[in-house]
Amino acid sequence: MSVTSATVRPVKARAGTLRRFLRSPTAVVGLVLLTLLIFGALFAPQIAPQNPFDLRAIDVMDARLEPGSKNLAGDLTYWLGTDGQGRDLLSAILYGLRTSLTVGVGSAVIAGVLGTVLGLIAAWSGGFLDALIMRVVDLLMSLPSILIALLLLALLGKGVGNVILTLVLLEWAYYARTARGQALVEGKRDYVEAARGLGLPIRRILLRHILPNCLPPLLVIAALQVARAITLEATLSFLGLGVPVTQPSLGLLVANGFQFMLSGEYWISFFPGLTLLLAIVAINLVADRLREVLDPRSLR
Amino acid sequence: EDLTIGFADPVSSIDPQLNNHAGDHSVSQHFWPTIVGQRTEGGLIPGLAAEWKNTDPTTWEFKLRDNAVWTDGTPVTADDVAFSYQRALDVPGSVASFKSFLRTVDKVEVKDPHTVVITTKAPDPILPINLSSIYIVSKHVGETATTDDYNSGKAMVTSGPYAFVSYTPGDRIEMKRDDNYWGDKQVWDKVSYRYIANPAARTAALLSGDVDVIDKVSVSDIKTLEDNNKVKVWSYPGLRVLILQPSFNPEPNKFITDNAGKPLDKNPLLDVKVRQALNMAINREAVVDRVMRGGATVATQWMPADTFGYDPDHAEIAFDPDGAKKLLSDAGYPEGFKLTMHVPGDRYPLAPETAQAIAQFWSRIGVQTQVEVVPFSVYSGAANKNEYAMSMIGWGNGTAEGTYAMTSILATNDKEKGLGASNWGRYSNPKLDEALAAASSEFDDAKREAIIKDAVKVVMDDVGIIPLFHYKNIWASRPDLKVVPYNSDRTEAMQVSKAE
Amino acid sequence: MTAPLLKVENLHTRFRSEDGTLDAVRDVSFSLAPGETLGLVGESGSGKSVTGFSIMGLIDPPGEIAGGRIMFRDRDLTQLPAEEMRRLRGNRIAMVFQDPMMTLNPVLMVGTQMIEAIQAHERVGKAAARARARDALGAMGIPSPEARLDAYPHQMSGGMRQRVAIATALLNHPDLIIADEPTTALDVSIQAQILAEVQELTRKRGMALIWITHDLSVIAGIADSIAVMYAGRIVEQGDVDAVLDRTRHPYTAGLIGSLPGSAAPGSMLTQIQGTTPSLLNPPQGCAFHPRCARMTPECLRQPAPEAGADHHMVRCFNPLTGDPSQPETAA
Amino acid sequence: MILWLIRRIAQAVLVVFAMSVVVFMGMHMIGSPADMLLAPDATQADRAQLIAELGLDRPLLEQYWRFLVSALHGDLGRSFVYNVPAVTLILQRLPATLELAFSALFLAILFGVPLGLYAGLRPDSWLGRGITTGSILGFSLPSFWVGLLLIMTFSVSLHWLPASGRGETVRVFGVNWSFLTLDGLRHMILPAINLALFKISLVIRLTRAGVREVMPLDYVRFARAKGLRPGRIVVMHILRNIMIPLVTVLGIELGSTIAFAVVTESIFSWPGAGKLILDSINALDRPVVVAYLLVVVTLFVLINLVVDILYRFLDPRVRVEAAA
Amino acid sequence: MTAFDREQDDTVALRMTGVTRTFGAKPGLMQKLRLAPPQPVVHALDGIDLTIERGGFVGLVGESGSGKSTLGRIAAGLLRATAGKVSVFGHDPMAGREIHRQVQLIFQDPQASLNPRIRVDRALSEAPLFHGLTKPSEVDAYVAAQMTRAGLDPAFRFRFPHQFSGGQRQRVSIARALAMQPRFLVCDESVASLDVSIQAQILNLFMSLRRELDLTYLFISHDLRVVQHVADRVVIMYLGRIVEDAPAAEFFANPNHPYTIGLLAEIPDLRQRRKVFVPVKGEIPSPIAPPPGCHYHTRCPFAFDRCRVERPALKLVAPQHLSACHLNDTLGGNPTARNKGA
Ligand SMILES: Nc1ncnc2c1ncn2[C@@H]1O[C@H](COP(=O)(O)OP(=O)(O)OP(=O)(O)O)[C@@H](O)[C@H]1O
Ligand SMILES: Nc1ncnc2c1ncn2[C@@H]1O[C@H](COP(=O)(O)OP(=O)(O)OP(=O)(O)O)[C@@H](O)[C@H]1O
Ligand SMILES: [Mg+2]
Ligand SMILES: [Mg+2]
Repeated sequence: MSVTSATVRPVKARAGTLRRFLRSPTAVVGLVLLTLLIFGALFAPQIAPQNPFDLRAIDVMDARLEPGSKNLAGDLTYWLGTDGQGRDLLSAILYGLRTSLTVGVGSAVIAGVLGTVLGLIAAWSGGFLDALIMRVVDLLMSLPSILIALLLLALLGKGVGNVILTLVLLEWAYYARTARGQALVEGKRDYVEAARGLGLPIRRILLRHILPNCLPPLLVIAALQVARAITLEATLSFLGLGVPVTQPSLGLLVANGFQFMLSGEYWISFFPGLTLLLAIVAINLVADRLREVLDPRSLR
Repeated sequence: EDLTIGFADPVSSIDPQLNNHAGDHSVSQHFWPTIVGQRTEGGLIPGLAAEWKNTDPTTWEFKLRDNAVWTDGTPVTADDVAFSYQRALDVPGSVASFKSFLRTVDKVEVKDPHTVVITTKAPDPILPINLSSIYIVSKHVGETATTDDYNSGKAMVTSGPYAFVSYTPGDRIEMKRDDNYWGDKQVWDKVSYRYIANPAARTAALLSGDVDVIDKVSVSDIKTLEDNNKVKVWSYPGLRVLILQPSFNPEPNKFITDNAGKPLDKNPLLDVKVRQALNMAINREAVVDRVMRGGATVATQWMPADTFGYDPDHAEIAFDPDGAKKLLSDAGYPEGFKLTMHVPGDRYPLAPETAQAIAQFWSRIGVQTQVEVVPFSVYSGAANKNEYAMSMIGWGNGTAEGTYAMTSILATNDKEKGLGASNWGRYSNPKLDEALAAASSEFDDAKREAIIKDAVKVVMDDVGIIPLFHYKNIWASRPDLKVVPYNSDRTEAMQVSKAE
Repeated sequence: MTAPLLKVENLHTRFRSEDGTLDAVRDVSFSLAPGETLGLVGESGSGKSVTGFSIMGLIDPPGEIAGGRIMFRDRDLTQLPAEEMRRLRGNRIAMVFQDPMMTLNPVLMVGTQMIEAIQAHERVGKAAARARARDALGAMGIPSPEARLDAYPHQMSGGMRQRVAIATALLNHPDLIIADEPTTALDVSIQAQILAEVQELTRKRGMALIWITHDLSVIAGIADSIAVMYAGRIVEQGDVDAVLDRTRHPYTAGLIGSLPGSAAPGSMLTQIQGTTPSLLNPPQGCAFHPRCARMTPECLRQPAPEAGADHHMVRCFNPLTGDPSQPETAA
Repeated sequence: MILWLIRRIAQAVLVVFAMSVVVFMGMHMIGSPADMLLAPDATQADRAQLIAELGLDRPLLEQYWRFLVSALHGDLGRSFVYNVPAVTLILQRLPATLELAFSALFLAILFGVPLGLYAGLRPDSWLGRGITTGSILGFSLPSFWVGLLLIMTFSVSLHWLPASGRGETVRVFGVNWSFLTLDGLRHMILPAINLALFKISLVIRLTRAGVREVMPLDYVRFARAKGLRPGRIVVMHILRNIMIPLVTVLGIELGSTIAFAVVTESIFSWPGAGKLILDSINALDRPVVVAYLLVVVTLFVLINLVVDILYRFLDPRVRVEAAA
Repeated sequence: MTAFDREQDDTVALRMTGVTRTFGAKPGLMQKLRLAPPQPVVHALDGIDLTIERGGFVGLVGESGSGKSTLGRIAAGLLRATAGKVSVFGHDPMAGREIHRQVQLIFQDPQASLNPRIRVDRALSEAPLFHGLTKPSEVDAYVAAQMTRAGLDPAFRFRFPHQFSGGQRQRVSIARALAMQPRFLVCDESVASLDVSIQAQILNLFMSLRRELDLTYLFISHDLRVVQHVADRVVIMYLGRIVEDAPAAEFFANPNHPYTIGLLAEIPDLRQRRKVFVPVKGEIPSPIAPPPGCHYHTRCPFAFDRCRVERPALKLVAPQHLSACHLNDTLGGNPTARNKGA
């Protein structure tokens, strides 16, 4: 029996996911940007000149200083200016990024896990449980999300945790629906039948064979939902709910600076807005490319 | 010529007796007469009643003018007045009723078509001031009209400077000059009264020429507008004061803890030294300048200067952080403590920002202060139950005299008598309660003012409240217009004239 | 011999991608007379379809025709403006694809799709076009053609859809039809039916036919000549009898040898070792040399086409003798 | 079809029911509207009286039961704040919101589909890339921020368009419409664009993805092989097939557009239902909130119905399955 | 040998008696209330009797939709028969892990039947580990052995399916099946998607494995040439029924059923040049509403009245040669004879 080794398809034609990812210049820009932003957020306490959440550190006398101004004592330069409270905007942005990313990633991860599990349960069980889960999903998806968020937050009160909870409650349905749909599609594929033919138990097929194939679209949704969650949080903050004013997220910084837009103190909302924009664009760029390289069709 | 006004306060209805809301008042002023008028400058002025007098401490007689007519041509009579005061008491669906203005009234009698006699339960020197807030509607239309009929325009048979044209809820009210109006003839042929809630949107609307006048100009925009020669800013001292109310609740409060976060077993705010320390730690000038950007004046008591009951002896509260620290340690808190201050996010302009600035000042003397901004819907319930350690209230001294605030926010909370309704911190000082009782029945203005001034001293020495600043009333307009304040912070077409 | 209808000269079609440039078709030349049937044979990925699409002018970026000429009558299709090419397409040259399930638009009625094919090239009224479409369906042996016009593709079986596709391609009586494995997915009985109909058209109307397949035995029956492609190049070309009976290229011989019908039942089939090379980095020289039993050092260079007797061309340094009496195979 | 309709309606009723329970509970837990509504100088007696008048002194279950009974009689209660039947209030404001939402949707299709088509057909041209990248921006910008920028640019600086409000309206069928007057249209442009921005991006991306998916399919190639004109290929073969996912998503999005109008309406002082509902939530005006959600959910069901019908129309495969 | 092995009927690999399988949605409420027409039912299999001896290599041929895959999946225990009895080595193929292991199915499309996210080593080791056919400590060697046996270089064990060519992928799926140490392989169009040259490699592999491992094959194909080459018995299906069943040599020498004869006539043959193709008349009927009587009568050139009403039984027409055609009962007899001259 011959062993066909000499003529395997060269690996180069199908380079690894990362290699393929890196081939798109815009995606690389997005990735670099995102890395920088995540780095900035993670190490905010180390990098930031000021702890903007510490009221003793900020001085209302320094309020609304232009970018590049020095503080009263002259020992600190506000590179991006200060906000209406005298907060160093650079620090506020770094910390705000932390909050925003926490909200975005936190809600996406929790909702993703919850939704995926429920979606798989629905696909796998069928019948009543399926119908029940899917009706709840329909219900959630047919509600005006932002209004529900407003109600929920009015009820729960402000706070990062509550915002995440609210977003999770609103978002899990998307994952559940996608996961279920995807699981049903994947479930019909030959490889699932092949796995059955190998006598593997259903649960194992579900978790080890079907689930991994459902993940790429879910990952892409998750990446987009991170962006969505960040914007939603910003909007909620703008509408007066969201995170506490003393620990502003990017969205809240923008919303707070909103009142200064007409007064010429553009930087108060411009820089946070720009960071927000960059973060979301970066996430979207990365997600877009992920969508391309994780597309199952590129594997099949 | 036409005028378009962009105003900030929501209007719940154009039924003038439904709700005692600021926006509703502003609108009603155009259409409906009051028996006595009130002006920011100069106190009471004749309204429907050209003159009035007390025949005895509990009896008032109002003489109505005879040239007042409704838009349908029928004259305005004493019957209308009596009907209106009755309707104001029991108009269905009212949630913020006008009742409190009539609290002391015992009965309203029609002596003749142009004379109304009002008897009060107890002597009430400020009855005319209260009556200046109640609008007179016509009896013959009003008897059968519902709120919906006013909103639809069916019952809008008016007798004010302007006559009704149309009302689009949530959007605008259109009106035209009423040429049969008995008072001063108005400049504007037509007035469009547009609701623009968002301050930035109001400014933008003015700048883009959508509207001619806006009210409640956002303080952050003042400077831009002042620098812009296409608009003019009209800023006047106002009657609304922003106050902190410390909680006098003796129970441990989860919002006051030691620095480790354990609730203190005794409320430090009960100690006057602590209150003084907190009061002195605030740099009010800085707040007014940096946060309010000149859109406010420093408050050292609940009434602004030059109002009835203002005590010039208390014109200053020293900013003295070191003194404050000392007082704190005298009181037994050398390391300070932790405090959470609550503030509604959607009620008083720049209240959250102000609270954060205060928190900075307090944190620097060792009282680590957290600010929690909550929606008013949540805030009002909790504040009312005295759940917060430090709450904030914006009080509009609409009557321009001192007892109004004393009744509601300083008097010992007493459900029976209806006192201290907004005394969220449950401050209680017998001396103040006595002063209030005395002032309420004192007809001699000079004596009454003296009583109130004494009360100011009592409260401020005791730091029963921590006043912060008085909001200014700010309008902005096209450069060729002139806006003068008229009746506190109300916004009316009557205030706007052409600049010479 | 009549003047060629189609003459492809040194066609070179390539695709650029993130992974590099892929020469799907290189140096392909052949010609086709009216009424002639050419069988284009080769393994998957050898460039058969790309050759067909190149003639149709359906190579999209990132693909491009990088060289060569495609003379149709006396016009070079590679130089034709887009609009003129469009007017030829579906009109003078038509093509049918492999997958019957996918060639028809699922949301449009069959009739609509046929009528538009007529109206794209001729000013015909709807009713007249419809009548023509109906007749074309009938000619393909589809029962109750009138009713079928109002059916959607998903309401038809695969065989029927493929016949609709062929009928559509034939609507404007093209001079040349390129059939890209149109029967691979179909059962033998339907395959025979389609072959019968196509055959009749070439006979009666003098339509030229390029039949693309990977199965030599299918075209043995209908082709006049055969071109065998390997890795983008034609390696052997000639009259059907010449190629099949006097096979010269080892690859062609391998293909013939691996057909189950050619060996005794139960015996091991002669097989070509290895797999088709990637066109992204094809083997140096003759692309077949890694799998070829007759490989010599020479094969690391590209062999030139060598025309033998009666235009029997082969591209090989060590061709078989072409003597049918001594079957030689690659294994 | 009838069964399907019945099921749909039953589901909707269930949704509304669940919704009303949640909102009832939620609003009750947030606080008492009395605290919100009362004048600051109101006494405890006033408060008690108001609470009794609003029926808030009763147990929650009883309140809900009363609501349910009168809701079944078509009465959803009166607004606490405006003292007007909640439904009337909403029906007064909703047309303005719907008008805005539909304009936004219209803009989304008007700009999104052609741009998406272009980006899908020419993915490698610089314009195509630009459109694709630009659409990310549309996703990323918080709408309140864009709204203000629009006002600053087009109203404040350029004086081209009004900054706020609804402008002149014309009353047709008892409803005020802006799009019938020039002034009304001028007022509508900025808010509609603001609201549409996200949708435009969405439509661009959907269209682009759809084109990219459909383009290499055999039936498009076959259409080209037939020699069809490019325009016909795009319209009949590409667009027709993309419409299916597009309609589905836009159907869902119309709902979220109505909801997100809250933000746009508050920036542009657009007198629609979004602003009303925001105020009502803040004021704990429960009848309005409940009625609004009810109306919106009903609207959703209607939209879904239309989408399903369109879907049947667009995709014969579904049509036949349903018939079978 | 386990106890299980000893118990079983060791001479018969597959036995199907009267196996029927229908597909169709369960009737919904509307159908129950008779408000809507009943859901169409597909008769994928209709009374199948089939026995495969141990060590046999049976080629199953039929047109698309004739029920070949359905039969294969029932044999492999992936699908339950609606009616009838199925046994594999004397057991119900749906009952239990052990029997599952012994029958393995190899699909048409190796690309689709391999999980794109699972590397070869896991694909080959997961199930054997689960079934205890190897130990975690020996799994490497086990995987290597399976790959070598299927003609793959064990060095490729860490690759994903998409990194292989089509032929190699099919080898992977064969190796995966072999790793289960099966005794019975069901190959469903296992070479149909492959190029002829690769197809030859895989067919050779099947044939050598059969010898090495003493395997039984049910080889499903629509290509008679392939079947002719590898199978020693041919079974022809038409619309859910078996119409002819004979040893390969006999089958190709003396085909009996008119359908079979038609099929054989259409087999493309390298030797036939410039052939004149004759269109077969008639459409393939739908399995939703198969014609009564003999399913083939709508296309059969010899159909007569009886064919339209009575289902022909599968009868012996020669030793080991079964055919279901009424012509065998008529005086004129076997249509093969008539056709021989043509
Ligand atoms: N649009 C495309 N983009 C990139 N490469 C392509 C494209 N179309 C074809 N190719 C490549 O060109 C080569 C030849 O492909 P072609 O479709 O002509 O093969 P084929 O001989 O028709 O094969 P099959 O028998 O599988 O249809 C293949 O390697 C294929 O990957
Ligand atoms: N899961 C299923 N649901 C409904 N119908 C089915 C199902 N599986 C198969 N069928 C139907 O059963 C009939 C037989 O199908 P089967 O797949 O066994 O045919 P086949 O002979 O394998 O055909 P092919 O050669 O196309 O693979 C077909 O009409 C098919 O449509
Ligand atoms: Mg091809
Ligand atoms: Mg099959």
